[in-house]
Amino acid sequence: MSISSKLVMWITGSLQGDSQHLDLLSYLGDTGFGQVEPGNVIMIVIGLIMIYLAIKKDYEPLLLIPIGFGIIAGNIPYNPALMPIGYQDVLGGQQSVFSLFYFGVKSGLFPPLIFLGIGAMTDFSALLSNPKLLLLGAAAQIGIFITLLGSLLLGFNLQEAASIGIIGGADGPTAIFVASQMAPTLLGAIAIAAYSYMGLVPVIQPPIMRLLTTKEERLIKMKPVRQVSQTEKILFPIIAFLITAFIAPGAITLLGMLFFGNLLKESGVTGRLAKSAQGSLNNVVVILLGFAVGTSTQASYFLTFDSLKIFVLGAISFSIATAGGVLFAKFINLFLKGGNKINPLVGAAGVSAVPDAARVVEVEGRRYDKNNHLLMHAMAPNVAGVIGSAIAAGVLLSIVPH
Amino acid sequence: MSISSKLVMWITGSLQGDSQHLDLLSYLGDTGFGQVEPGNVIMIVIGLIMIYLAIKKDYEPLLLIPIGFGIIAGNIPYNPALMPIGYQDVLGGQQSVFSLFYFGVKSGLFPPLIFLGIGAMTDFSALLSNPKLLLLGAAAQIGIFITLLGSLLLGFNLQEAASIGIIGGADGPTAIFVASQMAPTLLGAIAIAAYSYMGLVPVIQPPIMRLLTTKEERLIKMKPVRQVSQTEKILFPIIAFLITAFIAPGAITLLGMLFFGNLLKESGVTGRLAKSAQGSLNNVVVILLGFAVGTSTQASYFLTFDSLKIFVLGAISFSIATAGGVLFAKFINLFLKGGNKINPLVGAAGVSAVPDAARVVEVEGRRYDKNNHLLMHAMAPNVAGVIGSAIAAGVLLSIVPH
Amino acid sequence: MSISSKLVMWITGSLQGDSQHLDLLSYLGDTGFGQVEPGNVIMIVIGLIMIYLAIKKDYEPLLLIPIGFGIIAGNIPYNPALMPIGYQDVLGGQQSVFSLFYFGVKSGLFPPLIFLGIGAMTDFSALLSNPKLLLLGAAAQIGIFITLLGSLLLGFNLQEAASIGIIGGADGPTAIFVASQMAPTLLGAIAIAAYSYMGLVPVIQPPIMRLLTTKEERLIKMKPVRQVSQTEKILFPIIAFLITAFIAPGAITLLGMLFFGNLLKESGVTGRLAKSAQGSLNNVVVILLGFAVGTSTQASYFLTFDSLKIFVLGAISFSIATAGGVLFAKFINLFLKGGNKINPLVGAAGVSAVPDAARVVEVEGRRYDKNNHLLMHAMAPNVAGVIGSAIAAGVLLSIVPH
Amino acid sequence: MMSAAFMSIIVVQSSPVDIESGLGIALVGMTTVFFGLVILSLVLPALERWVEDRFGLDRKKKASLLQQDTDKSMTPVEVAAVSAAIHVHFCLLDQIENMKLTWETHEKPFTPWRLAGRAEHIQESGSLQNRVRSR
Amino acid sequence: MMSAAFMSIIVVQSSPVDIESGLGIALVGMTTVFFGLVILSLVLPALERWVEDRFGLDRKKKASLLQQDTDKSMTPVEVAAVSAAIHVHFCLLDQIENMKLTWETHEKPFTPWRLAGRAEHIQESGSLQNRVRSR
Amino acid sequence: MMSAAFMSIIVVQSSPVDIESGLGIALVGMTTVFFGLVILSLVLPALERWVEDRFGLDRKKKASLLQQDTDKSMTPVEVAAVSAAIHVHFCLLDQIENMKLTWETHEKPFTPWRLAGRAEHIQESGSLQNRVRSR
Ligand code: NA
Ligand code: NA
Ligand code: NA
Repeated sequence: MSISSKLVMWITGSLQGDSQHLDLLSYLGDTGFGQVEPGNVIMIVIGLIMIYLAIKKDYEPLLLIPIGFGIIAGNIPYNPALMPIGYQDVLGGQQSVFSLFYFGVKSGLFPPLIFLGIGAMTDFSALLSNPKLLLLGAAAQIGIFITLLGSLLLGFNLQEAASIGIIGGADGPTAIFVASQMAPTLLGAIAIAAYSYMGLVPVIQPPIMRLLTTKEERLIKMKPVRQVSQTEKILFPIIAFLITAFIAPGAITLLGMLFFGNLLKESGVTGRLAKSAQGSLNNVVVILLGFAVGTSTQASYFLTFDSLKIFVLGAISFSIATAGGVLFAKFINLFLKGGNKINPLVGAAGVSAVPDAARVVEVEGRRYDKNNHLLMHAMAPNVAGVIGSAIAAGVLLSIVPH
Repeated sequence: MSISSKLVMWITGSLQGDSQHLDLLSYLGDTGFGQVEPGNVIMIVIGLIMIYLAIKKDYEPLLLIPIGFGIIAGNIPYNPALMPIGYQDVLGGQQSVFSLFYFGVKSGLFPPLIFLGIGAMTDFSALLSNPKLLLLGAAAQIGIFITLLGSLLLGFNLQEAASIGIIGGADGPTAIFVASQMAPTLLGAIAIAAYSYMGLVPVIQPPIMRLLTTKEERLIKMKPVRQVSQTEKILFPIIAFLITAFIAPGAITLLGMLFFGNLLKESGVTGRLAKSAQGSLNNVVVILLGFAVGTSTQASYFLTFDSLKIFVLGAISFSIATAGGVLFAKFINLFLKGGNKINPLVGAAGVSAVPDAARVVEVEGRRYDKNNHLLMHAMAPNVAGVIGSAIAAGVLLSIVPH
Repeated sequence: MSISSKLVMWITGSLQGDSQHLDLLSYLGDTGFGQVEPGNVIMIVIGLIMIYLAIKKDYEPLLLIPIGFGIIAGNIPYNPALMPIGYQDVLGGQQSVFSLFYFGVKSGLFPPLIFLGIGAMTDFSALLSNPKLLLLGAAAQIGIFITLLGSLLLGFNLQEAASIGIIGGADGPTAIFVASQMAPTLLGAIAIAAYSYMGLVPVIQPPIMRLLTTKEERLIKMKPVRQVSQTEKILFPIIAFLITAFIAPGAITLLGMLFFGNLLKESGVTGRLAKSAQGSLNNVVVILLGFAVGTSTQASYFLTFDSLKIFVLGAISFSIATAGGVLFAKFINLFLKGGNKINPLVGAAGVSAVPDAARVVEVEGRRYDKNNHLLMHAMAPNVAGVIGSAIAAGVLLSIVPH
Repeated sequence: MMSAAFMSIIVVQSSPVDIESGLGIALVGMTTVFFGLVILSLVLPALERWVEDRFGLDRKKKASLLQQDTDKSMTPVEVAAVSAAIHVHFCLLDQIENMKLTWETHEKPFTPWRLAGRAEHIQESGSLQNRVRSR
Repeated sequence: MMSAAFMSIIVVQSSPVDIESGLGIALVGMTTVFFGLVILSLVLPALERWVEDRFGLDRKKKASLLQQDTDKSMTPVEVAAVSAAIHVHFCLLDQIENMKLTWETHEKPFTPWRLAGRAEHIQESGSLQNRVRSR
Repeated sequence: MMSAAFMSIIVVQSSPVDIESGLGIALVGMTTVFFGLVILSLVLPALERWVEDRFGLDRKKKASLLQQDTDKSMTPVEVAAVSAAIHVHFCLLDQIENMKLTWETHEKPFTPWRLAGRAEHIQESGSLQNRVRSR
């Protein structure tokens, strides 16, 4: 048979009628068009919606765009028998590139690196200036533990419940760190719930804040914050790390990197290290973390009833955390005199979600008095919330058997 | 025996006449001078030539300098029985530093990261402005497949032939990605051939372009490109990824990172991520990738007849690709009317080799008409060529059994 | 039993009197307060002192702050049975985040990356301008080998002695690289000794310099250095690498990266690569290296008599190295005529410790003659000292069986 | 399944079958590349029209606004201010991002001139930080 | 030991015990979080007082010095110089750090004006380097 | 082979042999270090002469050109322009590199003054991007 006549047969795909062989039609079966299932389409649409919200509504774009694109990339249908592509595929020991990215998530490596960057870009002045606002950041963590109980009631086991509870910490890296250690199969859903609700803070919080406060309370003006000396700023990360790490050794990794980053920033002699920690390193980790989390949401793992339950629990968690912060501020006010009273709106910032929650407080405050700037006060419980949920994560990692 | 008298014996190397022992002479045997072989010298000279071309002739310096220095470092002679140095040495399970660098190449990790950076620095406006020029980027990929057939005829097996063919894609990271998965032993030769010819584009392409075009064709002026809206730029990476990934799922990794990087750039809300993706991350990966590829060209692996064949096939591949682009432009012109005709020189840019091939087109165009600026038009097939060869890579990775 | 009555029992910890169970008291036993031992406190104080010296006295802050904070983080007491935190903990195959950081130290990966950055920020002009000053950088390495012998006498084995000797090279990354390959258990002590003494150079060197020189010698003015052409600067890293790597192949990794970085800087065509090599990459590696070395100093490993011996040997090593450089300068002067004589103070810069040792020379020189600027001359033996100790490291790695 | 495995062994070892497979691969490959880029080239004009329809007006407005900005002629003083401003935009971007987490920045109006005024002070104190010790 | 292992099995598998454990965990967790942050909120005011006592005076001095700097009014020329200086501080920082290892920088006095003068030259030679070839 | 393995065991375990080996190692090591740097110190002057012979003239030319640039005295306006230009060179380098892949940049002549003019516009639009949300 001549080669040219064989060529014709290839095209028609009739070279060996009954055996599997290479031709355009068999290749077509291996393309996305041949392998597609409804789940893929649903997930791709979810990814597109995230990207849309990030660009149009400006919801946490630095994470929703990587996660959104990762969801799309992770849900393009393909024939896994042919080559490793996805984050879990292993063909004869070959690792895919996406599985290498995902290693940074699975091993818990990325979240502490992000905390290093957050530390290097966070100014704890507001907190140093008014330490009693720290307590609001503690109160808001009630959301974590109530959600934990709720998750147990919905049938999740302890490790899973602990991981779901951390969504209420309103802190993406902390949630991913805990889930990667305790409930890896739920990681995708937990991460996406955490970041989605962090993006939706301006939607979720205001009604709760209004419901739980009177108009007089919302009008409370707080004393201007004092100027904080550089010496205090340098000593803070060291002292705070020692105290929190002794109390919750399970949080050494997260809090260690957070306060280490902050020391690099405040020491005054390691500016170039702080710049890279919060700049290039942070950016690269954010890109890889977001994309890897996105790719891990392959339809077969993600589109389950569990994911739905996680989303519901997450919403409840955020609401309880907000309420916890606001109500605790009102509780503290019982013990404070006139000029020292706390505007209870500030309590809502205790959930973390830096700096969105603090901005929501500012916006709400100015809705009732144009000259009442609460942002600087709200930053204190806001960063305290980050510390609080890291402590909570440390406790859970220590005492939940895994 | 006194220590001082022993000292003298050490120097003369006569402490224990017949057993292996430590002295200056035995150390001399372990130095580069004692271990050198002609292959080392040849490879070091090749490395020096590359560095010379990069600095003096400005041929792809960002890659030829790392590769060139890597070749020198990888070919310094040493006694591998003493300690792990080279990219493959394993002494009792110990990894060398160079083998850790090389892991990024072998695992296919570095090329997609470079694509991320390329995406974050590429402006697809030219392509959006005149989509029919995309076809020129498709036509130039004919070089890949003809070279694949040529390689088979020269005795390479299917996987090797596919990897060699990709040289004709004129795209370094794509060639390295395919070779790392399908023909790891040929990776050094393939990578160096790909980058050398990409550097030599201003030498290889012009004669072919002149041979295949008439003077009238070279004088064709093309309509100015239209202004592209930001919305189109944002939507492009998403739509283009969905289409190309469904058609060639094997290219999800490369195209995913390319279009992800571009979305980071164009979205307008992730500027800091795009900056790091195309800045520090890209630079670090380029340094490590180039150096690692260089070190992998140890004489015993590289100085073979196969390498010579790869270089010959690579040159042919580039020439066919160039011809393919130019001739297809002339073919399209048969269907276009006066003002819409394409200057066939632009077809040569379809090979990829961004942005050198496009510059060659500009230079050639102005040789015949000082006011005929083809650069902006040439950028379209140029970036289309990148997409085209990534699709080709995806198809080959899917259908060639490996 | 009702849940509320159980709640009360949990708090008092009396739910199941005789079995291990979860309550506040048992958690308290797992906190730092419950697990703390005197060693932890001592190490934390050492970490605090390092941070103090770095910030207040400006001693090598870029490394002492990461190391100091790493020491604190690595010595927070915790119950290792509960979860992996420390750099060596392995619970059922789980890696801790700190152990992943430490991998970069243990595998020898970080030091060459730092050398890449040093190369990309070092200007070898001073050395090119007056090559005979190279010999001072060689002479100062005598400290390495005398300390090696001293360590053997104090009972260390050959590998350990070689690693301790390298402290005298006054070059942090080189010391870490050698120790990670030959004496991993001593790495923490060696790294911290090396960096501490590098920080203390302004304290250690001046008395030795004064002791070994006459007032006339200290007043010697040296000829102004000549202008070095760019071509020499480009050729230098290539030629120097070929010569030193052939002589000491064991140093290929360190010297390869050093001169590769320098070529990136001087070539004039790879500016963006050099910028990232000495910028973000260097900063990130410095952060992780310092922190990882710090965490590896867990009290049980670090607070030993061996560490004390290492610190004593390190101090001796630095002193001998300084003396070696100064005395060799005086020796060379025997062969030089009037105007060409070397100011023997310059010899002290041969120890490495770039650029502190060179600054000490400048300060000492101006103490006796306000117009005698030795800094530019001292930079030559200073960078030669880096090359010299890397060669010494290469030789030791080759000939000491490990 | 077995016959596929059998065939793939043949493919790797015998040359005539290799070339035959090669032809098939080349054909499928080239077709796919063309198909992918042809579809793309057909979709993009549709995208353009869709964007034009939805966002057409906005774009023109923006373009004219941009025009006004660039047409201004400036005094040397303005240029000096603006050159400080460009600097602040590009170089201080990282710093500004930093500050966003604090409350200080949001209190002060943005004043490039005072910023310039603080330069000398920064210059002096900053010089203490210009060291290289990153070993 | 055995009973602990035994209990942890129960904890994972049976729901009533899970919830009981959950209550304990929640209680221990919330207490710890509060305890940690309460201690911190008590320590910080002490820190403030200690710093005030030791460094109080210095701070005031610095503040007044800063004041003087910012109050200066400047001519356009000064502003131009200063804007070059800010640039040098922030943008050239990397370069300056670079130079610290060489002898050249230490010889010359720091002269922003001459630096500005060299800009055009740098501009020209630099343009050769503006390429992207990082593949 | 066996004797070598045998010896290495002795070397590690018995102290006198260790010190003996140590002396050998120290000697070989110190000799190598010196040898390496001596050769380098002999090669470098040769390198200098070779470069002088081949490129000597060019260098002088360049030096005198550089001189001319730095000697210019400038008006404040020129300085302002130049300070914008330095900024453009160093700070916009990344952006310029970016643009190289597009066709727009190559069309426009390089105009630092207009660039300065666009600063205010950039300033405004840019402020939307100054956020930190990188969690
Ligand atoms: Na929180
Ligand atoms: Na191509
Ligand atoms: Na040294």
